[in-house]
Amino acid sequence: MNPRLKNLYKEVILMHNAKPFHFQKMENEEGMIEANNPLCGDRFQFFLQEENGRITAAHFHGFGCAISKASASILTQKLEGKTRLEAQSLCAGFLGFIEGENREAISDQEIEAFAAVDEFPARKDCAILGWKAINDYLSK
Amino acid sequence: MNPRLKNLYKEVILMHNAKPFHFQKMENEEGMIEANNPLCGDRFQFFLQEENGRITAAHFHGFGCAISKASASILTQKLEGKTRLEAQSLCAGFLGFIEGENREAISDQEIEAFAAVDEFPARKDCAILGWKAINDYLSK
Amino acid sequence: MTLPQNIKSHFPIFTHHPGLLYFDNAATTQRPQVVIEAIEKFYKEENANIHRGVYPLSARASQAYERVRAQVANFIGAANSKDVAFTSGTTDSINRVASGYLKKQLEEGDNIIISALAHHANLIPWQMLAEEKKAELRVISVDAQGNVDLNELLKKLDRRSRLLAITSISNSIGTLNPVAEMIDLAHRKGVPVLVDGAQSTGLYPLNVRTLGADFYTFSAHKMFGPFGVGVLYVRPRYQDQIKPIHFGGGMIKRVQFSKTEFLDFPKNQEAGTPNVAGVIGLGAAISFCEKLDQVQCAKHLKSLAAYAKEAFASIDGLHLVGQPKDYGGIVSFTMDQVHPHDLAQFLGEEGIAVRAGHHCTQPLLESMGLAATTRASFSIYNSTAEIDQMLEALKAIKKFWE
Amino acid sequence: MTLPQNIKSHFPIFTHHPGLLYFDNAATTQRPQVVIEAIEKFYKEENANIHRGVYPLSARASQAYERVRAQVANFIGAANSKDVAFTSGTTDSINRVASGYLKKQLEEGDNIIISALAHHANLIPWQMLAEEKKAELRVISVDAQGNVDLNELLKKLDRRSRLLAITSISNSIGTLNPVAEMIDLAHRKGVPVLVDGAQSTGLYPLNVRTLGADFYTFSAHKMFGPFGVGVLYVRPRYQDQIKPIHFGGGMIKRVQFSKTEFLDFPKNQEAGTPNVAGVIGLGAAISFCEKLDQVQCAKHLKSLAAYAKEAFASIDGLHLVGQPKDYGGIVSFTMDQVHPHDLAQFLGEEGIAVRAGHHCTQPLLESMGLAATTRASFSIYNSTAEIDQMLEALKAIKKFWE
Ligand SMILES: Cc1ncc(COP(=O)(O)O)c(C=O)c1O
Ligand SMILES: Cc1ncc(COP(=O)(O)O)c(C=O)c1O
Repeated sequence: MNPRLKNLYKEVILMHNAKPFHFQKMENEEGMIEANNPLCGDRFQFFLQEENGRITAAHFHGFGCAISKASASILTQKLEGKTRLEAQSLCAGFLGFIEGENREAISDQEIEAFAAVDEFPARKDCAILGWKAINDYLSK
Repeated sequence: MNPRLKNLYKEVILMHNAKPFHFQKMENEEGMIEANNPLCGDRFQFFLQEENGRITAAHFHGFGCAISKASASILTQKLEGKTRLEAQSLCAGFLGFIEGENREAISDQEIEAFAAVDEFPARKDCAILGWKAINDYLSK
Repeated sequence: MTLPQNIKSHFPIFTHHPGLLYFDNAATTQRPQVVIEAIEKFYKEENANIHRGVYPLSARASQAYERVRAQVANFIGAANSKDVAFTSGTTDSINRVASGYLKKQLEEGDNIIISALAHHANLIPWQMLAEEKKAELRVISVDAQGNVDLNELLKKLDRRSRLLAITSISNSIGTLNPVAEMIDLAHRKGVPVLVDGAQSTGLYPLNVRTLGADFYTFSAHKMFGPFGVGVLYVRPRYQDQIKPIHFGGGMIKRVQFSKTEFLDFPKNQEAGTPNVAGVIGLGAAISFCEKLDQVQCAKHLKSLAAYAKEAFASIDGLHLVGQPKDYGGIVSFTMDQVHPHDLAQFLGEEGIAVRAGHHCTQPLLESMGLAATTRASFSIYNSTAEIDQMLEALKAIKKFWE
Repeated sequence: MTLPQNIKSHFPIFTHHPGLLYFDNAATTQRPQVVIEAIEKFYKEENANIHRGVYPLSARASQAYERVRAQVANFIGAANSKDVAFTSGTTDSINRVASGYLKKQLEEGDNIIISALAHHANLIPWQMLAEEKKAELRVISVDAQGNVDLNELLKKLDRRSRLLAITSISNSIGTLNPVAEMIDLAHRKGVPVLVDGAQSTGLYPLNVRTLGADFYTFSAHKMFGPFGVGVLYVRPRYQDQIKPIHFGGGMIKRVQFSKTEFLDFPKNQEAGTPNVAGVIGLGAAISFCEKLDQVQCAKHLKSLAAYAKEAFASIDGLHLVGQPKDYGGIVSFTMDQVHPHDLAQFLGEEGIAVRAGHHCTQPLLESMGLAATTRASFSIYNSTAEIDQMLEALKAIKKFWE
């Protein structure tokens, strides 16, 4: 396989795409957050359960490419256990990371996997799809 | 003077422009025919007096370039004394002439002067301004 | 020139990207040298605004602009160059018919008919108008293969139908619609028809008069011409009824502060400085198409699609989306386990340009239970050998994702 | 590059027409080599549609397109590239504000204020809207010299004023308006302002934010860019209130047969395939302008106009039309006994390109008792030596017509 592609479709992304974390439709409609890429039709729903300002469980469901699905899976996993503020800082950090900021400061292997979208700017929107939606939700 | 221009602005055109025939505003509003070039703002009014289906007098007035004014002047002069049918055939003949038809058949010096617009297609509209309006009026 | 072997050499993009397999022609075609040169030559040697400039450059530009209008009219089979307005594209053309013509006709309780194959450009304008006017938007559904059902059209047409808006070729799944028959059905009920010819104009035989289209729209950029130029043909009997929706210079008889009188169609549609160089480029594109044999081209595109369908369907887990009876050079498909975007990305890295997404036909795909497909769309410079290459790439991708 | 001596050599038209005196820049400027090349290169080497194509050509085209948006924003002083929508020209931009924004705001008895200097593109849209909504179109008159009267503006502004639409430089008689002051007066009464920057953008200092413009519009083709592209800047606070008036692909969040959700500004203004190559060309034109010193350019244009005014006025029977206090590089005049068209024809034959007519400001000229003028409009490649040549030609023409 083309090495550029190999760099984009890293093991961690393929794995999360194939076996996404908490990939499941939930009942709690009121807590549902839509993430939607209008240009390609990709769409995920996130379901957060919160208790005392802390996210106790996160699930997601929907349809998207490997990049967006893996990134949503990683997001979901990382959200669990975080306070709203921590979650916001997590999302903001990831969004910045994709834009090329703070590359040295981040040492999370799963997040670092997405550095490859630098070479595929058309896929940036895929990488941030869920993160942007959750960030917007938490900032409201 | 540039010979192409000299060919366009022939003696007969300059003369009719300087001393147009029956260039005068008339009272009979109901017989007034508007000729109007929206792109340049040129506008003439023609006033026909008719008796028993014959044009007994023709006048015109307004604002336009030398080509359109001279051609309106020649038109006005030629209209007098014609029946409606003759006038229509006159106009149709001139409009055809400007489009390059029947060049040999026409031996009227005043009309022939306008053959030069062939080289200045942007001025065709000037040459036919009055003729088209009168033709439209007579065809109604 | 009836599809000569060296057709690719007319398109500079393939000189610069020798390995490129360009299969995104439904989005935009590539431009031949003659079109690029016409635009370049205009800007370098002939550039001026039109609208009654009398100096030689402007007079010539005005003539050239109007010559293209006559050329377009002749190419599409219109009787008169006055039947043709220049717009900025198909989307613009359709919106003008919606806001400039149909809006004045439509009353509460009337209906507009479209087909489920409609591109968003031939759907949303009608939807918004129907909503505003409390009219009904009726959608002719397609069968599982992607064919429109003429019986359903017949049932949906009634006394309150004010327009049928259809698509010559579905840009999404390739269906070639029986446009002439559909027009005939509508006309029998006295309903005018708009034809979105974006996907067929240039490479398919066309005569708007024998077809009977009342409104016909297309884009230059999908037929080898430049971006930013389109055409709106209006049948003479409707020309008085299509009002301008944009106002500015070049379209007026007389302006006063208190009121304005407009010129007639088509000039009343061309407010402002037109895309003069773009129209010149469209003229060059039509000259290019005039040298082609449209019957041949249509055959070529269909045979490429047929070849690709058979080849791709041989891959286990690859599903063709839409298997219409008649079709153009467009093949849409999905592959199990591989999202269309990932697939397009992998193909892209192999130099194969295909598009992934809903192709601006979101409701159609949704009705098929899909959010997106991968689409290969062909033009005259594509070949079965290229399709073979794509087949190999698809097989390799499938292997990787398994 | 601050108006170097060899500026003409950047414009291929002058290589092909060495004797050409091009004084029709208010209609459209000439294009520098870098702009023509950018378009050519795009079509030859980089051509693809945008809108989320993932293959390399399309991904790069999408990036290039968005880069120009950022470049435009930066060039005009907008805070964010999201404040800038691409349109097909000034006329298109203004119509979008009329139909997409003001239409929803305007009620019976409200008023819209324009000045008598308005180009038809900045007049008819408001006139049509006022008529539809039974609102009033108020026109600030100009004095005999062609200056707008700020006192009159102040008097016309009231609680029912919903928009002030003004022009940076009159394309017809050259008046350079005190736009900042006019905006200030309007803002004090809470009235938003649209600035038609068609004649000034590119060669005059501009910062839409310090200027305070709420809507700012211009055309690429009047600032060395291609035909068919324009810009609509909308100040953030009004972005939610400007609705799309054209519908199609590329502007949607979600489409169903029953309803559609749209993207936000600016994407909601860009329905359909955009003029990608045109936008790339605009980018090259802005790069060209970025290398110029706008303060210098404005000075140069004014000094050319001042020189021409003095020279031409020395001819007996030649009358300058408009003698505004401040002005751009535009001189309008009439000559006794010679109709403006005949004059332009004679000049044209001498290789001098000027425009004759009402310059899309018919009511302004009518208020001055004129149907047409001859207009010379300058750009950076013009010189006083060229004006001297025109002066000689004018004298010869006068002689001929006497
Ligand atoms: C002052 C002014 N406003 C608006 C326009 C309209 O611009 P366009 O024709 O490019 O839409 C022009 C040019 O014709 C102009 O000079
Ligand atoms: C069938 C169809 N209709 C309309 C359009 C819209 O054309 P444009 O984007 O050139 O306005 C397209 C192309 O996107 C199309 O394929």
